[in-house]
Amino acid sequence: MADLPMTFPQILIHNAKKFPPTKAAIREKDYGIWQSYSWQDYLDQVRDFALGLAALGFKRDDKMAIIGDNRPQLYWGLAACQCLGGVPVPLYQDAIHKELHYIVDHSECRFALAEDQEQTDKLMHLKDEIPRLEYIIYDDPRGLRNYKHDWLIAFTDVQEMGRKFGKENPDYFMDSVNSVKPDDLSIIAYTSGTTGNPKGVMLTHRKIADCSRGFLAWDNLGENEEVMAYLPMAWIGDHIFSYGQALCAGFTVNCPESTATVAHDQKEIGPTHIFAPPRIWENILTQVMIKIEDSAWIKQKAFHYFMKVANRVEKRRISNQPVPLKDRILYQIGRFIIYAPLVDNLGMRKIKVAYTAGEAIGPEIFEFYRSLGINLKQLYGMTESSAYVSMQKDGDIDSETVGPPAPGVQVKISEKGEVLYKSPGNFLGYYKNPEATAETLEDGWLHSGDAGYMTERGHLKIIDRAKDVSKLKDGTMFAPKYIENKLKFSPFIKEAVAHGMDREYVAVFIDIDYGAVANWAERRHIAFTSYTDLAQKPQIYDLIYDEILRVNKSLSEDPKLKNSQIKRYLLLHKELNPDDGEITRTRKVRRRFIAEKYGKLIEALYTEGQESVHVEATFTYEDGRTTTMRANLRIRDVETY
Amino acid sequence: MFYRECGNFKDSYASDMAIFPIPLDRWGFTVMLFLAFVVIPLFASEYLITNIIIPFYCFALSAFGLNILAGYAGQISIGHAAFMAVGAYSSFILYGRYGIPLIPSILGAGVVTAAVGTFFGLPSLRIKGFYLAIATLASQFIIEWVIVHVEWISGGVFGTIQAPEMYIFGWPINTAVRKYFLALCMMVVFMTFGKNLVRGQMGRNWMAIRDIDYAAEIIGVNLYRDKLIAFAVSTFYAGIAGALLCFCYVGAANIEEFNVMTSFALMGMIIIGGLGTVLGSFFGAGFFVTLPILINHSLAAFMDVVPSDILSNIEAIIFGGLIVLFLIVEPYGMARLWHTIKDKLRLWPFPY
Amino acid sequence: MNEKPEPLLRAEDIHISFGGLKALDGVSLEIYPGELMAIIGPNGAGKTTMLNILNGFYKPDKGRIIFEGKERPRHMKPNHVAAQGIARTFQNLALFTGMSVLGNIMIGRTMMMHSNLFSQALYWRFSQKEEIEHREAVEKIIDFLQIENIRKTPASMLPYGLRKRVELARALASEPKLLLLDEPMAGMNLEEKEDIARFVLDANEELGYTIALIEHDMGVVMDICDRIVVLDFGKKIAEGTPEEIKANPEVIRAYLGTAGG
Amino acid sequence: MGRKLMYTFFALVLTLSLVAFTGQAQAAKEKKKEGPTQFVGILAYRTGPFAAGGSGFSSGMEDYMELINMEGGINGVKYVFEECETAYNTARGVECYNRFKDKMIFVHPLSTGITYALIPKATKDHIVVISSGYGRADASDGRVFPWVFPLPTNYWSQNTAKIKWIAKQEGWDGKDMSTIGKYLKGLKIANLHIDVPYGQETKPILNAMAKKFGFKVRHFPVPWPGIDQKAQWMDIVRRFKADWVINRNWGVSCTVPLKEAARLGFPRNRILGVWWCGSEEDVLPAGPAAKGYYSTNWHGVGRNFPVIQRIIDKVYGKMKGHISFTRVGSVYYNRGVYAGIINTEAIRTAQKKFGNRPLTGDEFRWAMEHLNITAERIKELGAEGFMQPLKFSCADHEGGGKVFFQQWDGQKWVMTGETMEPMKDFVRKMIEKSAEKYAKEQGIKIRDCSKVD
Amino acid sequence: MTFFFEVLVNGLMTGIMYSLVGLGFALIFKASDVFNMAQGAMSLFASLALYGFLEQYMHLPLWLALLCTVAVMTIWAYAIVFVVLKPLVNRPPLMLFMATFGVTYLMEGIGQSIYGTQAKGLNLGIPDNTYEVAGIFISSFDLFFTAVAAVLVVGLVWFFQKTRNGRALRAVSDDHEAALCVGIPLLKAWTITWIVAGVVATVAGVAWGTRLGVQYSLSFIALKALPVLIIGGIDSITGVIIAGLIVGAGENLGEVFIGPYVGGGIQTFFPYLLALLVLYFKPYGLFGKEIIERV
Repeated sequence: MADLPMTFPQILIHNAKKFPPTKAAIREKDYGIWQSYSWQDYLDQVRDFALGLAALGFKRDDKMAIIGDNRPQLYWGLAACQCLGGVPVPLYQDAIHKELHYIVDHSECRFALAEDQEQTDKLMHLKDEIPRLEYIIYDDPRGLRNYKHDWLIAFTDVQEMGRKFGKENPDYFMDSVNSVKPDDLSIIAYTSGTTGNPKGVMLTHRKIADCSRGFLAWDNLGENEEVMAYLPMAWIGDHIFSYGQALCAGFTVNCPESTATVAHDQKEIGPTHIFAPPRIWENILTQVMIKIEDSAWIKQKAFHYFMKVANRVEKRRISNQPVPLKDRILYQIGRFIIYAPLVDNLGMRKIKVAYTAGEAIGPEIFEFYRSLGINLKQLYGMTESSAYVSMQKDGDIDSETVGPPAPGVQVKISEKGEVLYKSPGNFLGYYKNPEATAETLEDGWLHSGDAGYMTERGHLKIIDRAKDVSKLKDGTMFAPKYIENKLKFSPFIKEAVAHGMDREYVAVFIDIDYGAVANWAERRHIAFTSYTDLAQKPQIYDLIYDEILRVNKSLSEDPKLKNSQIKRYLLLHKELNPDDGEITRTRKVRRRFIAEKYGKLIEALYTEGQESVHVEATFTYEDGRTTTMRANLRIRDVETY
Repeated sequence: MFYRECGNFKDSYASDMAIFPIPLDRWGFTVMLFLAFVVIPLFASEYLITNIIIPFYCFALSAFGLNILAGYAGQISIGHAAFMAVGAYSSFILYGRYGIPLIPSILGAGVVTAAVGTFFGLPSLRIKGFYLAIATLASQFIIEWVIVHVEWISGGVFGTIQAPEMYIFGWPINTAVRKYFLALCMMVVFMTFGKNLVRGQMGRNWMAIRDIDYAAEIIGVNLYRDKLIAFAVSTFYAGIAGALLCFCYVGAANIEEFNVMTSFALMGMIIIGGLGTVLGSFFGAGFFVTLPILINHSLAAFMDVVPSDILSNIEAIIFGGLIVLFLIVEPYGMARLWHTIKDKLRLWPFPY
Repeated sequence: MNEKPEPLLRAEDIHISFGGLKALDGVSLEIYPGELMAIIGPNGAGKTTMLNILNGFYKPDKGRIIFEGKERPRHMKPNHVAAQGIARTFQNLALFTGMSVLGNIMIGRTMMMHSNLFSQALYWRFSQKEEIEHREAVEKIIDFLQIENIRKTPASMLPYGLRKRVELARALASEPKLLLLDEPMAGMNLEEKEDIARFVLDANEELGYTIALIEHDMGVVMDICDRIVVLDFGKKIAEGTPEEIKANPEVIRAYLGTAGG
Repeated sequence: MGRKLMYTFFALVLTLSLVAFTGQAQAAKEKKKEGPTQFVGILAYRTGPFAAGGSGFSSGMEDYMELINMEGGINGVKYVFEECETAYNTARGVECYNRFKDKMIFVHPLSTGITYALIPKATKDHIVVISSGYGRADASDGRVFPWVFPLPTNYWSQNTAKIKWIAKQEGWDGKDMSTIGKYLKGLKIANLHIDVPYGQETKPILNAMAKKFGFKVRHFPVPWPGIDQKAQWMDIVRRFKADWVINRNWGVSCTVPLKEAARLGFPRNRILGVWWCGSEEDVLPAGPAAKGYYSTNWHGVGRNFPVIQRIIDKVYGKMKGHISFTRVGSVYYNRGVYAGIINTEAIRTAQKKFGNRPLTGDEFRWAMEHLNITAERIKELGAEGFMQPLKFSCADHEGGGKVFFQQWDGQKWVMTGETMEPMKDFVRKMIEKSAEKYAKEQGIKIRDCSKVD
Repeated sequence: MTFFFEVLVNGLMTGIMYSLVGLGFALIFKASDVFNMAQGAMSLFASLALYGFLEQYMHLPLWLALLCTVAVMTIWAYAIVFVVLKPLVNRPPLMLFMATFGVTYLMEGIGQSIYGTQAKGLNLGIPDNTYEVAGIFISSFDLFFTAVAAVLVVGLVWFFQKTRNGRALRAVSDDHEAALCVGIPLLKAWTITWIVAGVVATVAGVAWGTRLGVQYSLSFIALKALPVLIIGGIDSITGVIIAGLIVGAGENLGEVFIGPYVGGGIQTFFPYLLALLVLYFKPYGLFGKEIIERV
């Protein structure tokens, strides 16, 4: 590894030399086709933009906020920023004003790169409030013609300036690239966390590169991979995957046309490598289930039958048991009739390796994909560790664990049961937040905040957030995440929040999957007007009831969890929304916040005999407007086994 | 179900606009070509080649010609068989009487037919729909009459010209397989040309005229020119097909071959096959050329049981019944049915 | 108002009647380069008839049309008018339902495509190159109107609102000097109206097209247009900026007196 | 969707069963082989506008073959025959021919169009084309058309016989050709013909004769299918004021003239039909209007012939007939029987030379050229009065049969008993000229008949 | 000159016979937008059935045979509407046209299977005498059918104007959707139309059948009616009658006075030339409903 370039600017230059112009570095679906750029194009674009930035006065260690959907230009901007020794600060594109304000202000950004008018507008609001923000650069000029400001510049104009600047200062670019050192900051990734303000995780070139290479080596990934870049650039997963790994391996990153067309674009590209949080996998599964329910009777039968076969086979394969001949034959038939076409339709036919990361995934969901023949594996990591802690190895899969520690990672479990680790990707600290850094990083050991243990196979098993794992009043272990994930296997349940800490029994909030349930309701001619209305239909309660019953049954089979069966539930009147702070941008439930906000509901769940509860809710629209609605939520009891 | 489209992406407009953008279709097409160029000549019986496949190719070509006119440009013509006759006679005259080489003769026949067709297309500039359709019958009857009455064309009172021996560069086209290759090559070449036309600007203009003619004109489509071009191209195909049919199959140009019933059958081919599709021309031709023969073959088994008179009528009943049945199953033609099945397979196991 | 440049199109004293009914009675109007003007009026005021005359679909009984300083010959066919650079959309949708959206928009470029029949049949080289060139141009329009995801959908399967948008795309594809829009927002919900209004405005301001539109929705017209011509019973009753029109008593009377819109 | 699915399923089943039947049919055909057999492929048309003719002819021929088989075959060789429906369509006819061509040695194309199409093919495939009473007139020239036999007389010959017959009706003695012109001179003959090549075929011979004998002929084309002939008839009767009308039509257009003539008061006994306009089907629909109408023929009508009686006894006695019994003895039926006799006699002739076994096309052709059906033989066959003696040669493929004349008495066809010898020399010259022209066009080497055995 | 008038008068009377066939087309087209290719086959089948009832299988009196024939045609009408057309409701007219093409095969096949292929004489005892009026010969047969056609037209007009069913049919033909809105069942309307068309076909079949004999060629009379249709306007009953007269007179005059100069036999296409001439000035026929394009 020593002779390999360790800073991303150098890796980029290296790639541009190494790979022929016919090999695509990055593609973007635009104007109906996949516009491809070679590594040389990549470098040229980056250089022009970097020089343009330099012309605008971008200095070493300057920060640049980057916000928008995955566009090549944004990746180029990120790289250009690094080339000048600056630090990119990617932001969640759906972040609301308050969050953006905090991060941009906190990270002291002088520059910002926005994708389009929407993002530019957000940044322009900030500019009034944060004078430090000097320039806003936008990629897509549509709708921006009336904005006439010196500090608002088009991406291509910056590049034009860069070309001019480059002519005048021919050595400037290489000089600044060479001045970037592996241990310089390469990115500040803000994690929203489930509590408090976002914290800026400082990572260096070396860390990102090491971890990226570690991943590549683990799965033997090479330059011929195709990946889809559609996850938020602010998420460390995307950064490692679409930027770190892509540059280190030289494989191709594909940017979809728009968020609406991801599934279609993915099918076209046929990625060989996927990295996605569980919610993506859940969503896809939900879509599959909806479509199957809409399909002809005979197809439904076939699907369910063969999925059962596949599940059986996969269970045996995971546990390394021989598969009976009959099942093997059935599996092959199923592969022809169902699995292969299904996988192809999902755009996953060419997948070599797929990861679910960022959250625990429900074992049923996990097994669903694996049983289709997709090599889905679990990965455990955090922004603070450059996502690099542990992951499953081919042939050594366990649906309940996240695999053995990755090479170069040490893991230990604290007395309190918290997972601590030392990873080459461990961060330098939180930006401008030494207290938090000190809390998390102790002697090089990173406190993950997750409760877990090592299994006999040497796999790390994560139970839940350490602070969330608790006991019911009767002393039964209560791991809300575990129950919620089980619930989320249902296509009708989008989110669930389980309660039970120090209570007599477990009760849950259910956030229904509006699309799936609406579809289900329409097929049964159930009229409804809105999410709230739909959620309170008795038929929907029945529908969810069955799903909970299923979970209860499965829980009852585990003696340790038998008592944590769900006793009561209610369907929420609104979807849990990161804009309202109920979940994070990566869709982690912010338990404490919910407990505060919906305390009344929780109390109702634990008040015997109470069958409904009145709520008043404030909705926040995209543009920040709010409106209040009132509703009576039903509460239902569930049988337990 | 069989389609594997994952990873089939287009990074240039050229590949996006290819005739077969889906890999499996490309494969299927290659297999069909292999069948047509290798398997059939090697393994099919002479009977099959001469009686079913050659006429099938010729009628497919002719049906495609009519499809250009009726299916793409929306100008229904039910006098199309007459144009095949023009092609047949003119190719025989060019080749047999004037000694022009075979291929140029056939092409020349196409050009002659196109000229005649354009002339008969003139009413389309004013008349539309069924009125035009019926008016095109005029071309059928006038051409028939001219061929029968002008001895220079029909070669005397017999009204029939025998096919001369065929040579291409001195190489005799005298066996079934050689004739087959002549028909096949012409068919493939012109089908390709035709497909290119209908997917290009001309095809779009035609479809625009078919869908809403005034809007097309307002957008800048030259209605008159493009309608006449449709007639010219369409009848060009009819001419080529007529020439091939007579050269490679019937062996004589005979006006009775191309009577109004053949015209109706051609119309039937494109409707049953699928209007405005290339594939439909093949399906339709297959339906109308092979099905009666197939039924006839099948019924031969009952000759001892059922009186022959009734048997022959049963053939008509089955054929008519199948037409109705196919229309009920898929009014937009077999090509649409094929596409529906294909789409289902592409999305399998999903419904959409 | 005083320093108006030479009008792009001038219609002078247009008369037309259908079976004794005077649809237009001596209407004159000008369209200036780069402007976004609207023709409004109650139902049956002769707005669509005016448009039909402007793009050559109807021949006026009397009157002249001068486009780019040249008088239009009386019997000019609509396709020749289109070739001069006048494109339009239709009140009652006139999409080619047998084609995909892409095909529909490509049709808009028919006048710019010159490869002959033979090279089209061969496709290879020249014709393919031409197709690709125009496809690129069309893709820009598709991007502009944000209809990427329906590119290959058959036009017959589109909902109403999108059809209107595709029609606009088709008209834009011909890169007209003058774009006539016949009630581009008719029958749409508020959101769709806003979308279309934005596109029309963008086409005018960003792409620089000269646009004349007919619209029922006074609100939208007042918001986006530079200049308004009001027709009533085949006569021009007012002309001016939105503010002037709003204050014009004739207009108020016409609107209150009839449709009340 | 459900309904559609059902229909699709139904269509599939139907198509599949069709395919399955095809297989069965093939299998069934294989089974029939017992003893030496002679295969006969029949191009029939039992549907379409001319179904009456086609069904009668094919059935007559099949019944005769059935009779031969019942009587032990031709020296032990039995007929095996199969039918193929052409619907009077040339392309389908060619298909039928190709279906049978590997097995059969002769073919009755039964349509002028199909005959034209088959001549070059059959020549190449060595299959004899017997176009009895139709097809190319100039094919009588065996030097140019070795494989075609338009027996017993072609259209041109037939027309010369017609003119002779007309002359006879006008008072000519029917023997002395030198005086015939006197009776024909100034006569107005209308040639009412269907306007397709078949109908046009006799225009040259009529023109030639008109020139030679001094009568006036005008051709009145009737457009296909000829259901409306008012205009022609008003022209014939009112303007042209014809003395005689030759009815050279086909199918429904044979019938209409009788009605029109009746309407305009034109005597039916001055209309003389071609033999394809001389069947019961042509006159019955005209009802009483047809009474008195003459037509030509080349064989007897009715059942009063031993050969027909034998068929009735043996074939219909065993319920093996191929057509409804009422039609036995009708014109088209007898025409089929006639064809059957010719086929059988030719096979017998060949067997004498080549042995009692199934024949090849070449052998059959040799037999045709050496076929000599004498009056004695006709008597042996039980066909006295049914047919005329025929003798073929290398050059003469016509056989030289005389033309019969028959008249419709309102109920049935009555043989007038007159027979007319065609003007052989006159026709022969034209035939040779036409055939030689054809040979030149097609690059056919003309056979030298003096060198053929 | 007498000759001219004779040709003209006879032509006009032929024209009436064409109108008879054309009427069936027009009726069906008007009510269901179907261009019924099977009209000729319907006439054939009707005449075959009539012959069957009269002579071949039964020996019914004429009135009863006619009644039975109409009953048979009614069965056909039901079969066609419910088996063929119902699944094809709201399909493009071309598909329906093709379906009737299939029906043609069915009818011909079934008809000839039952009644045989040979031509049959149909004698209804209609006198076929010729009368001379001012030097013009007129057949009583033609006169009879001229009268029948006239009665039929009057009957149809009465049916459409005065009866409830007839008015419903007119509503359907004017606007399918509107008719559905006011509660006129489309299928019922279609069935009635097809029955009426069957009756018209029967009359045409009898008229032509007695002239030509009952045989396959009867189905060709449909071809003769086509130019009549487009001259008159496909959906106009008046148009069909008048156009029939024009075509009848035109083709006969053409054949007699122009034919000899060009070689004759121009009857087949002469009406089409007439049609083209008419359509040049009136693209929707003389009385056809013009389709106005709204932009």
